[in-house]
Amino acid sequence: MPRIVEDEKGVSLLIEYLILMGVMSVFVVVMSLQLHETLTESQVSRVMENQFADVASQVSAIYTDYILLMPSEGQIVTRISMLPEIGNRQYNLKMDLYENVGYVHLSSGSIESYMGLGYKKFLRTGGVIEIRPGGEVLSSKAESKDQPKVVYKKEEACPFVPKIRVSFDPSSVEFNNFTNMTVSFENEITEPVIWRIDFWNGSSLSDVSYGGVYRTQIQITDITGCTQKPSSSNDYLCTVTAKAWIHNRVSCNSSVNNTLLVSTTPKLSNPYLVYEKWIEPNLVRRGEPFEVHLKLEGRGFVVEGLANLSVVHVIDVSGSMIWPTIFKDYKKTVTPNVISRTITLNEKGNLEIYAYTTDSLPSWYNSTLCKCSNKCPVGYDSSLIKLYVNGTEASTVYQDGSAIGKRYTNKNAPNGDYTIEVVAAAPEQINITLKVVFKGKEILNETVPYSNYVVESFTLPGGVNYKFLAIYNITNLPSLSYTQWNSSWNRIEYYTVDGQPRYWEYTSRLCGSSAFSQGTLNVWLILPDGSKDFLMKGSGSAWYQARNNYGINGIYADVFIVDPRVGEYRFVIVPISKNPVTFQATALIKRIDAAKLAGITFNSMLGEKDFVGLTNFTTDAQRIAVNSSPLRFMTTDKSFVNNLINQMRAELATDHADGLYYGSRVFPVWNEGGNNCTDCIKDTRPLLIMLTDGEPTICNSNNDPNKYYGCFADCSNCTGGSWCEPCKNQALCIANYLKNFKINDFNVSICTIGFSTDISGQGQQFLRQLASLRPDNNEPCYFFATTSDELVNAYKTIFNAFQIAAKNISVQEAVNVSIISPFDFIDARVVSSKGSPVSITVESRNESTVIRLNMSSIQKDEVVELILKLKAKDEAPTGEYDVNIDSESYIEYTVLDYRGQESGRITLPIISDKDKVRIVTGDQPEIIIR
Amino acid sequence: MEDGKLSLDLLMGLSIFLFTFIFVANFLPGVFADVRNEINLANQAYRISTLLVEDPGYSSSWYNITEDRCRTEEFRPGLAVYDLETGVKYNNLSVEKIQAFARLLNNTTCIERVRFYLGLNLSTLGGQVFRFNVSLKNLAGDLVTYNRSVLLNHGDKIPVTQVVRFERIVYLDKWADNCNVTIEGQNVAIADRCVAKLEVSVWI
Amino acid sequence: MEVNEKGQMILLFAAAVVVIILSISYVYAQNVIAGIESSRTMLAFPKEEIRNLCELASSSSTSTDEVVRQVRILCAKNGWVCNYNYPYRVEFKNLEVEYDAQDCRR
Amino acid sequence: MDLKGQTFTLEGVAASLLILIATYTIFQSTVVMSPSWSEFNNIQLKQLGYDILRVIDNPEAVNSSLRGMIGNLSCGDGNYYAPAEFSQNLSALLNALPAYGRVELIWFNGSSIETAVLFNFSKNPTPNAVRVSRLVAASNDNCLPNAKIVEVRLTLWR
Repeated sequence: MPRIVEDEKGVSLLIEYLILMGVMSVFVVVMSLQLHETLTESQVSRVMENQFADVASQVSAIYTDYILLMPSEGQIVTRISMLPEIGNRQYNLKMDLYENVGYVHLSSGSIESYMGLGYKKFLRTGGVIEIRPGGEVLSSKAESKDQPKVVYKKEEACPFVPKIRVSFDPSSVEFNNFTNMTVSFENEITEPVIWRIDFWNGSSLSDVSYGGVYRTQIQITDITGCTQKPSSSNDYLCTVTAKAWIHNRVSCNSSVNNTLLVSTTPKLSNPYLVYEKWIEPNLVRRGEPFEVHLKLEGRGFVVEGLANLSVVHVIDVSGSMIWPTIFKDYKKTVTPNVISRTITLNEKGNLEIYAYTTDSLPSWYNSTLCKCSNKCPVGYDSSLIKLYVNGTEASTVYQDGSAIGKRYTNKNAPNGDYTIEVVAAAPEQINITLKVVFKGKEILNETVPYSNYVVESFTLPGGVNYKFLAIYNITNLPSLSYTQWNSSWNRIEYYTVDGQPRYWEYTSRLCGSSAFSQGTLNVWLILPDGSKDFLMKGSGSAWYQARNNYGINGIYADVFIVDPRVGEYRFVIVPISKNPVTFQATALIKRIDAAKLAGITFNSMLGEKDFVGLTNFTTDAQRIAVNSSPLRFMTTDKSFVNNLINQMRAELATDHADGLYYGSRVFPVWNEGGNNCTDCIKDTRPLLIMLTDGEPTICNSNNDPNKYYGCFADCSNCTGGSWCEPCKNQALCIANYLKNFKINDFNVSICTIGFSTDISGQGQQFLRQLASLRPDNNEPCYFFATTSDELVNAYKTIFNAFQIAAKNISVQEAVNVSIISPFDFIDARVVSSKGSPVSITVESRNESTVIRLNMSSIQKDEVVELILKLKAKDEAPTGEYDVNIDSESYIEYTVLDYRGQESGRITLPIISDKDKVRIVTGDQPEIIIR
Repeated sequence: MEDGKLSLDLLMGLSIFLFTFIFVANFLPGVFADVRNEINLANQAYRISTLLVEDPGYSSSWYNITEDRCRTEEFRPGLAVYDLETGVKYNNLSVEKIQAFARLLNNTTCIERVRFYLGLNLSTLGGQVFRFNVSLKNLAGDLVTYNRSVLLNHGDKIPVTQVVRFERIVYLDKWADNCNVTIEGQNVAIADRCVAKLEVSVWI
Repeated sequence: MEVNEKGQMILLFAAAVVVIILSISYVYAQNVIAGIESSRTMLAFPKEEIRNLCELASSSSTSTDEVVRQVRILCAKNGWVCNYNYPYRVEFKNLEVEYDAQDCRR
Repeated sequence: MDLKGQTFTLEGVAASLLILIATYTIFQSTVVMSPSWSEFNNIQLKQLGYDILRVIDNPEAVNSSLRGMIGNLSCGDGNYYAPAEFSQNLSALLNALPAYGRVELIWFNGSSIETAVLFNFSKNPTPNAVRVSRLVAASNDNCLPNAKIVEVRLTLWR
């Protein structure tokens, strides 16, 4: 065999080496190609799929459980556990919707996996809800401290929040006695509301309300759970909680507390303050407003003894009391109810517009209602309806059978818009038809129920026999021309004083050849007996005229009623054109009648244990016997006194000194025969109320130290016609004596009321000096009244001034409103149930806003409510927030004992568990991964 | 001469090693991680059964959907009785709904809609399509009949491969033919209710 | 000398492969645990317990302080924090789940 | 010399075998039935448990409701006997699963938590049993003193 090389060994070694290397390299190449692929890639991808399936299943399971719990409102959070990385790869988890079907998606590079969750909408009590799945998270988050979570979130926003109120009458009860509980709602209830009252002793009461008021009487026999009032062994504060929520919307709720004062021995119970604070609504969307309520209430008892009054009315019956005074005064703009339609014509052509009605109103438009029968538009004519086309009135009468109204025609109306307005003088509902015909084709034909009137009313309270009621300067009425005054006058009243006659008389117009002319208003006055009076002018001026022989020689009235019935008087006011019109009217009664009314009203406020006496004064004063010896001039029988008040009449000049003196002599404490019985009015508090309309004009000279409490006077220059200084001085002297004189160790209090037209007169100055200081605010107990209302209010104020529960109250309320807080301040207002004045200041600091209230006093059963309007900022984060800064909020007031004596000042912090508000988005629910 | 042989020898050894290894490497995957469908299946079975038993479905009148409307309407079957006042009555199935469900599952287009709205078909996104079958049996294990017709035994045809089944115990709002059980000889109803067993099977 | 070298080479490769395989076994371990979490969630989610509380919260008679107190105690025994009051206010907490509803009704 | 060649071949074979065995031992051994399965059975069982509690709690029925069961529970020398009707229902359901069950009543007696086991349902569970429970507002002063709420706990296993 031939050989290629000689030295075989060397060759073989070389070849061997080469081959070896070759094989190695192949091996390495294969290794590197194969291994990674087969041993890692394919493996990891499978493992990933499985892990993905695991995580997806987890999320899906949680999702399923969520939607099957799905609280109407609330939040569920669940942690997901997932491997931070699979085969050292991270991956991504997310939830989303595909064609309204939710799904979970996991992905890492090219490896993906999906898991369906099902259709997104669900039924729930209160409607359909739509789940919004979403959110995304990276696996690496799994090892961070906030693990990935699945979160369900649903926040409810309310259509309204039922503002429940619970109140007690009386709010202070003796143990074992009864009180009336009233449950009501402050706002309109548009959906059924469930309410529940929890009583102090654990019992509760609950019902469904559709907006009505619920009343019940409860007897206080169980005070378990009531808190004993600090520093008084026999008073208990019993609290009820009232809660209300919309049926099926529990989170739309509100609750208030009310405290009932229960005393085992009310006689020794000191008056005091209770407060209650809450927020309404306590659930708002961003940007929505809400209210913070702080309610202060004066509590206490007026029972046997100390707090009772012995009142003497000292009423001026001088001549000028015969004059008239304003009883009510109206001025308001009446806006007509206008039917307005717009039609558009695309081409020009024949346009006809009809506005008519087929109804008729005989009870309103009727010749017998007319001051001059058959001079007014009889029954019912076309003047009732007014038609305006593009603002201009179309006055053509349209009448067709029973249809009557107005019509507008335009043979070739240009194309464009036409505004049609219809007004009818309809004091009750009628049907009005509006018809539009264009080119013989009806393009509009509608019949709408329509009425067009405003009602104003006032009430003449009972108890007084009013001599007359006159109403004057009513404007814009229709008028009858050529109406002369009737020359014969009718007497209303006539009497003589010291031979001088005193009388009132009135006359009215005669119809003559009168002609009717429309005004811009039709006004009917509906009397308490239901009869209507269609008001008109005569010759453009008033229809009636009245006068007396003591300075008033002509008041011109549109209505004049002699011996008017008590009850409600209603004006029905109908504008007859499309323009707003002013209605005004002024009602008058006699001053003396107003005075009687005021006095009687005051008496009606008194309790049955209060005593009343009566003195009237003019040139001389006289006490009026209302009872029998030894207590001749005082009684607890108010109605008897009221009758006497009713018989008073205006007489002569004015002697305040005499009035005051005899007023004080009414008290049975001066050991005088037949009127000497201090014990009869034991424990009561003496009060003199002097009502006068004038200035001192006369007095009785006195230099006897035993008369007029030693107040001298030389009255030689006082004639009764003009200002009488000696009378003033004497009166002040007497007043001064009385103020320092004690009955039942109360100083005699004097309150004065100036009933006139000129507050600046020196008479008023004098009255102010006469008055003693009010117990509630230490101001002079003096009032000025021009109208009957003011007079009545003056008396009410006097009454209340002797009923106070606390003095010098100052409230500081700090709310969490600032740049950083989630709330904005809108406004603050405060209201007192008895109209007592409250000063309010708002100060915004950089971390809070402080509201301060100041009141001189709060009376028993007076409710003072502070209402702060706040708003959740638009960007406010959702969640629950404290609105108040309790540490800075407090009430401070002067405490009174049961004798009305001041006994120190106390401060109570304002703390409430109901002063939280929750801000929500009110969105559909979402289930998200985060 | 002999030396040459030697190297061949080595070559042989190496190649054997190499081939064995490659062989091993190639069949390893089978040995390694296999895809574990049961995880998905289990969850789906649980999910579907829960949806059916504890949810009234959507909309409130989904069971009025006829076969021709199932394509256009959006709905999700749920068999639980729904009371406007008190809400869902868990585990209390409405016969009316069951019948409707069966009807839909019988229809070839509707079953696909049901599958989609139950979230069992996300193939358009690249997910798996799950097959499922639902049946209602009484405690003895035979299908519940109502007016002598089987109430519910519908869905895809159950194969031999891996199937995950989930059971729920429910009661019907109407009295079916065979929902009583025999206890000590007498034939009674559990808790005065027509108790049955709902089986949901899911596979790929 | 060459001889030894070659032998070692092969063993070396073998070793390398084993190492790789071991590394995969870790991946495989992850595969084995797959499925545990999901099943635990399905097992652990307190759906029924929450519904239970909601039912209790639906009536004021079962929401008296004493009842709620006893419920709290029994919950605590299972390691849950339960709280509810009439009407329909329910709170539930355990390791995985926090449930807090103003109105628990579905 | 010859021997040397042999060894090479042997090493090759040895190495490959080594790998083969390594792989098998590592994986074959661990490829067991996946744990999530046994877990899943528990899920199934637990769910059935809840269903049972729901189904046998029929407010319209007296003894077929948990409340009624507790109310009419009778007890003597440490045993607690549920009304027959209730026991019947429960055992019927358990047989149908099939599964074994244990029923405990747990309540707070004012100072401590107490447990009562129903007489016919007092078997001891296996380790992999599942527990479901339901809080029932009911009372039974002579058997469950001071209880206002009773936890009815059902333990199930197969």
